[in-house]
Amino acid sequence: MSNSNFTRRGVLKSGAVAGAGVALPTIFTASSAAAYTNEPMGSSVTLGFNVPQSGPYADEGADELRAYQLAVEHLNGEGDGGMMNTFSSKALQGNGILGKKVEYVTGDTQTKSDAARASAKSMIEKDGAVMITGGSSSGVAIAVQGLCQEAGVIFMAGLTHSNDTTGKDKKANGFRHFFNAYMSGAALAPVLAARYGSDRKAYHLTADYTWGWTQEESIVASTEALGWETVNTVKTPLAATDFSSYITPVLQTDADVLVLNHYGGNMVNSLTNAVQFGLREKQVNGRNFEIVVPLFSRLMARGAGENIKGILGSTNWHWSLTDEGSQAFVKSFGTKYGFPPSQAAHTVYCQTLLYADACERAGTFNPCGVVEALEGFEFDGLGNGKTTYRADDHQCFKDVLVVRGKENPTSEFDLLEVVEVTPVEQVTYDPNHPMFAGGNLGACNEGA
Amino acid sequence: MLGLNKKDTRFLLIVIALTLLTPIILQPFPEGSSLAQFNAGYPDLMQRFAIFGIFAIGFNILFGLTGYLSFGHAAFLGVGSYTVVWMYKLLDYNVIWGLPLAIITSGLFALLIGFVSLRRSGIYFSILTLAFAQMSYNLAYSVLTPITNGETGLQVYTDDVQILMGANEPQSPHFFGIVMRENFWVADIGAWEFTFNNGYYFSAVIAILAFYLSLRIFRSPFGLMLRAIKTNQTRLNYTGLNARPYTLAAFVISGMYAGLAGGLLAAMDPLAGAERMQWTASGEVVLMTILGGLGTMMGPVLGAGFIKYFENIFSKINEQVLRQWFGFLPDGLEGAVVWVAEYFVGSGWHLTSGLLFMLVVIFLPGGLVEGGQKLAGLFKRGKSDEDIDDPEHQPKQSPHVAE
Amino acid sequence: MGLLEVKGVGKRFGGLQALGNVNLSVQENSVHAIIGPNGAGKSTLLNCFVGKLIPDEGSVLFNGQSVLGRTPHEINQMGISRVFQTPEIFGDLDVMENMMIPCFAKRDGAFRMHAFEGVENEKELVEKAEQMLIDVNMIDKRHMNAASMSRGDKRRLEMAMCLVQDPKLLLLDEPTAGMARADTNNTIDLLKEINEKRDITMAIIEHDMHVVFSLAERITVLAQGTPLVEDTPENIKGHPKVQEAYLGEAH
Amino acid sequence: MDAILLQILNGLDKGSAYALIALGLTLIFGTLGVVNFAHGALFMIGAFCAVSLQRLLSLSFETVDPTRTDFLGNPLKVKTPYIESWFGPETGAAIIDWSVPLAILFSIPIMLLVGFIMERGLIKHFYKRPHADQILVTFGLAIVLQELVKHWFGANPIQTGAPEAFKGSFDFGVLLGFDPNLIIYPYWRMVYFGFAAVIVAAVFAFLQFTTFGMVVRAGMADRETVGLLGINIDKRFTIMFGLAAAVAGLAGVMYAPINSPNYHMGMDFLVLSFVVVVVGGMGSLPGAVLAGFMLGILESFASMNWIKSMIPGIDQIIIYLVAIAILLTRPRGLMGRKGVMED
Repeated sequence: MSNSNFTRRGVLKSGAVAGAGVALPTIFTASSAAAYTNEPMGSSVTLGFNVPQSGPYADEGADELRAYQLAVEHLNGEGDGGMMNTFSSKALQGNGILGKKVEYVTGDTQTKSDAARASAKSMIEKDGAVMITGGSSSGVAIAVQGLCQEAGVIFMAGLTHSNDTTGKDKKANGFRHFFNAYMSGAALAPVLAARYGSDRKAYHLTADYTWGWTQEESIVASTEALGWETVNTVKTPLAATDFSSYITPVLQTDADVLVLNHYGGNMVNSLTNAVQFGLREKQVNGRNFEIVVPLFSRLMARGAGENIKGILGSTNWHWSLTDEGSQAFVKSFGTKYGFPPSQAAHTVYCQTLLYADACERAGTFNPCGVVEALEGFEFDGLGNGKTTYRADDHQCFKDVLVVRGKENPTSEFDLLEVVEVTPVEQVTYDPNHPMFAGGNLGACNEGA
Repeated sequence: MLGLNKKDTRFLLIVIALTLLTPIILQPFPEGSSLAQFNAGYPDLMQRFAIFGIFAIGFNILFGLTGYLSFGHAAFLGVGSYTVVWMYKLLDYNVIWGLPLAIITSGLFALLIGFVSLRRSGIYFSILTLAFAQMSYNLAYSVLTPITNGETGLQVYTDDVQILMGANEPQSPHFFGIVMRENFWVADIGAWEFTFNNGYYFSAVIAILAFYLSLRIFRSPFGLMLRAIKTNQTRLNYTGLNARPYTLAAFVISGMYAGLAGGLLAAMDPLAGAERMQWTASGEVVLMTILGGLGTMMGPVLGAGFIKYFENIFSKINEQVLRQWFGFLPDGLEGAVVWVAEYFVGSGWHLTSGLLFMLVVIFLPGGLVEGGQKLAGLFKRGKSDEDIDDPEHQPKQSPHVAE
Repeated sequence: MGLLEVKGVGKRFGGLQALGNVNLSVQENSVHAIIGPNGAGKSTLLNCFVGKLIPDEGSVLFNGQSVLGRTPHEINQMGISRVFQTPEIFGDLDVMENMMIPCFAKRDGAFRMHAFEGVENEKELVEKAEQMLIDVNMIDKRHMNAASMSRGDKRRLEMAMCLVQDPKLLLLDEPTAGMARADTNNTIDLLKEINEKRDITMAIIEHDMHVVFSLAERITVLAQGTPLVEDTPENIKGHPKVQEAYLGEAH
Repeated sequence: MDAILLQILNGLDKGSAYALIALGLTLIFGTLGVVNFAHGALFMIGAFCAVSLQRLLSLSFETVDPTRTDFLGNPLKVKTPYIESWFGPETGAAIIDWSVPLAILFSIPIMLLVGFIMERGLIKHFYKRPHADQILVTFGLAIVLQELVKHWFGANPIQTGAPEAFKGSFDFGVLLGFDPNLIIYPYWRMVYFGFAAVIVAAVFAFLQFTTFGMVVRAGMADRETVGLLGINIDKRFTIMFGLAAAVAGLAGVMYAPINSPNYHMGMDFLVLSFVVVVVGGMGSLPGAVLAGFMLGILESFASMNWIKSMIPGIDQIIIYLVAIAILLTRPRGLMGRKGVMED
């Protein structure tokens, strides 16, 4: 069916609305004027920040939103510029993106793939967003990434840790700055082996959904490669609140390490429960019983209080890093909001800058141009050291932080300490690695 | 006309007109104006209005007519969606295969659940349906991932078989080449912009058919029996009628409506998430029905529109927008107003909807339809009594009694 | 052989013998009253006829067929209609809708999926229902909400709903309870007329002796779950046992 | 054997929470005839009473410590709770440490007040409305309450620890002749179970042995008659509602150390507690308690590995399966009465 578009929307509208500075929605229509979905016609460009505002991850969503607002300020030349000053690419001028003022719309993903897609669609269809970003869970990221691929806009993933996001569900229009489960495993395993010995017996509790499985698979593979034995892997329902009935069976095995493949409220509860049941004081074969939380989130860790002390995990970024970029970011975020940013805030700030920079370098908002500019892009100064956006799967490759719950925190934010920065080489994998196989990036879609 | 009496025909025609003109009606504010935020005439939301309207219409056949409160209808919604996406994966993107099958599978599923659940009544029935739906959701999210793709939601991959896929076929859901997500016309009239979307009109036509069918059911002997079940099952039994097959039929029909709605969701957007089956989704359709007006023809549709509007429009109003609106106020006052308003919009949209549920239930026990009638009554006071008669021409609500 | 043959029916609730060895025969086209003091088991017996209770022993034959083990709606379809002590009507529906339901039940049986044709297009049944409303003098109330009517009207409506089914046997559970004397007399006339014009057999449970003696052709007196005697009104009036067990106390 | 013993303990613990919530829910339903979807929210408010008290007690003044710096490199502002400066650091710290048990006292007046306001302001007007309306209005209220809590406290779980004295666990195994460290149980969970038992016993005693309770029980059995007796049932209803709110609130207070409270914990428990109430039989207090413990224990058993390996996913659905099985075999739940909520 042909699109009968009788109006010359661009011509008609540019005069009427350009002055008002509003981007015009043109999604899904073959418009004679727009070369690609939601091509910004006026003096501004609209980005869509799609974050959880309700549901269990709402606090992370709120922190992401703060970082987005900060990023928009910096892009528009307000504030102190944050990491724009330390970013290795100097394409950004502080005059918006490609001279257009950056505006944004926000939406609530509710941490449900349906709601997230509805919200993203409304940004694309109604508000004319040319890029969608955000999210705090993998299900949502994958769902929205798929949508953006179909609609022909760029998706810059927020916090998503599942291997699938850049594995079996990777999409040409989607990019992930955050690290993934495989990297967590690859970074953690050597540290675990070095500290706890290479003959440990691990017991896994795993949230019973896709992300949990990929993390369990990754950790099992990387620890077993170093000589650990996996005693058991037990799936726990997502809706579980009390994990006592999953923790007590651990007591009856000869396992001496408990790996909690949980996130958010699940992590807080399972860790608290594990500590309640005295697992940290437990001795097995003359050695201390240990608990590992492969994916740490400082925001969430607060809910577990002092239970996280001494527990090893990995994280994408932490505000206590002392490199130039991190410090600049913490300074401008902390000055504005009064507390340090979370890893979720950091990753979405980076994603926004990276997108803007790619547009500048490509000289267009056209998704295909952006994809080309981002693929294989090497950069530095965004808090993670030298980083590459790999062209094969649109995954960022950078150093991974192994962290530990701090024994003597000096403030309510000072919960984690970095014990090791695992170099990027150690966490790099082949794009066709079995854990990531099965997907197909496809071709970039510019829509319209 | 169409087997309806004059009044119903007029009613149906009004509904058809409203449905077809939705893209215009929901876009009352010019683009670029600060009120454009409240426009709802974009394809995704309009599709949702139509689809959740179907869901609520079907649910009303069960709950509104028989009084059996099911807390598990989201399960049928989910089954419908999964069926359609599976048809995409196995055959091709033409929705013609999936939609009828969605109705059939959800109907069979409803038959199974209904057969068991309808052995009990009252809250025991509600809990049985809730239990079945929660089991479906929990399993779909975890153990059944090979079928449902769990957390991510079922979607089409490039390596799926798609045996009927033609060379030039669109790579997204379509109906014999009419691609759902495409607009056939985007009209710019002055500062206004109206989007006429294939998917919306596809859903709208189905919604009208669904509405028409439900109108016929309401006016049929079968509908009469269902209402009789709600008011007095004892008398029904002693009048020689077997309530069970009637309730079961109503349950299955409303399950099929839910399956159709679920299928359409997947027809508009080829992804089926497990959250569709969660109890909150079942609760949502209950809210829609009661909010709009239980047992009325138009109420559930209004309720569905109301809730989806809040979810999609209010959640998007953020601080930036508020500051824009209230920027004309003096600084201190602006801050205060924005601070208060932030409770209710953006992430506070749940709060607003919770308050509205309460207000509607407290002051308009008959739902929005009752509110509309009261309003109409005010305007029509001068006219004869007969004109005030509502288009629903419902029997008067009996006094509400707790037990 | 009567239309309703009750043989040796017994029913106990826990330790209580509610009914014991009840024998009773309701002849075709007759009006048969069952009387007895409170707690004599009249309602229990009635419930055994309509499928609400299943007796522990004995048999209940209607038209030569056993009703035991059948559900209320099956028994109704066999031709037994029941009027309740407190009228059971469809309160949320209007009078005409109340009348249409038994019409459909009669024509279509216990279940039929007729979900597409409008109720108002069933001309034949509408006429039948309207005629019945005319007969019971309620045609002017046909659009009234049933719940909003007076108790007497509700009872008349319920009776009309039963009659429109042309039952072979009509069971009435204290049809004049709580009525004023004038209404009671009207009801008696109505019932007489029904019995005579429509050839409907009736079994009545009643407290009011005036009603019983003006209507019944045969009377069964029940006391403590067993029939004391079954006879014509004239004989019952003078029966010493009855005087002693029932009338003596009451009057 | 030891595994089963442990799961029974776990089940009793979970069951305690279910039973306490279900008890209040069925109390409200039995006496007032109201289906209260906001009951989970009351549980949540109770837990946040504990959080609030902890915060109140740790209200601090700031002193600047120039030797240390905060995350921005500015001199660190050290917070000292007022209470520590008033009572001395050790007593002060001990008071803060005991904030959860103290919150029991703190929460009772608050929960009673919340209950009274809810009943007088809202629920009262819904006694004669259909159950569907009650569900909708209380559901709306639950959303409002939880959103307000979210606005104030955020969405993340907030750690609210038990007093130091209750940390650690008790070794049951040694007591029963097993190896040490095989069957251990955290002290606080045992406290929770004991606490639940006391509350349940207190509610039953109250209903059994006081005149007030007798009237209420009579009201549960036959509301109309009690109304006819001319007893001022309204006032008693208000008190009952307050009581039910207090029970839910106390359950929440004590639950706070077991799982860190978050704003949606009420909704998490709502569906389960309704299942519990219905399985127990609507309006039956012993039924609710029995069903609570039974479902708690069954849920724990279902999460055992060998059962899970036999029937994958069984722990996800066990409660619902049991609910279905019970409702099909016992039409009105374990101890329900005829005619309640069947229309």
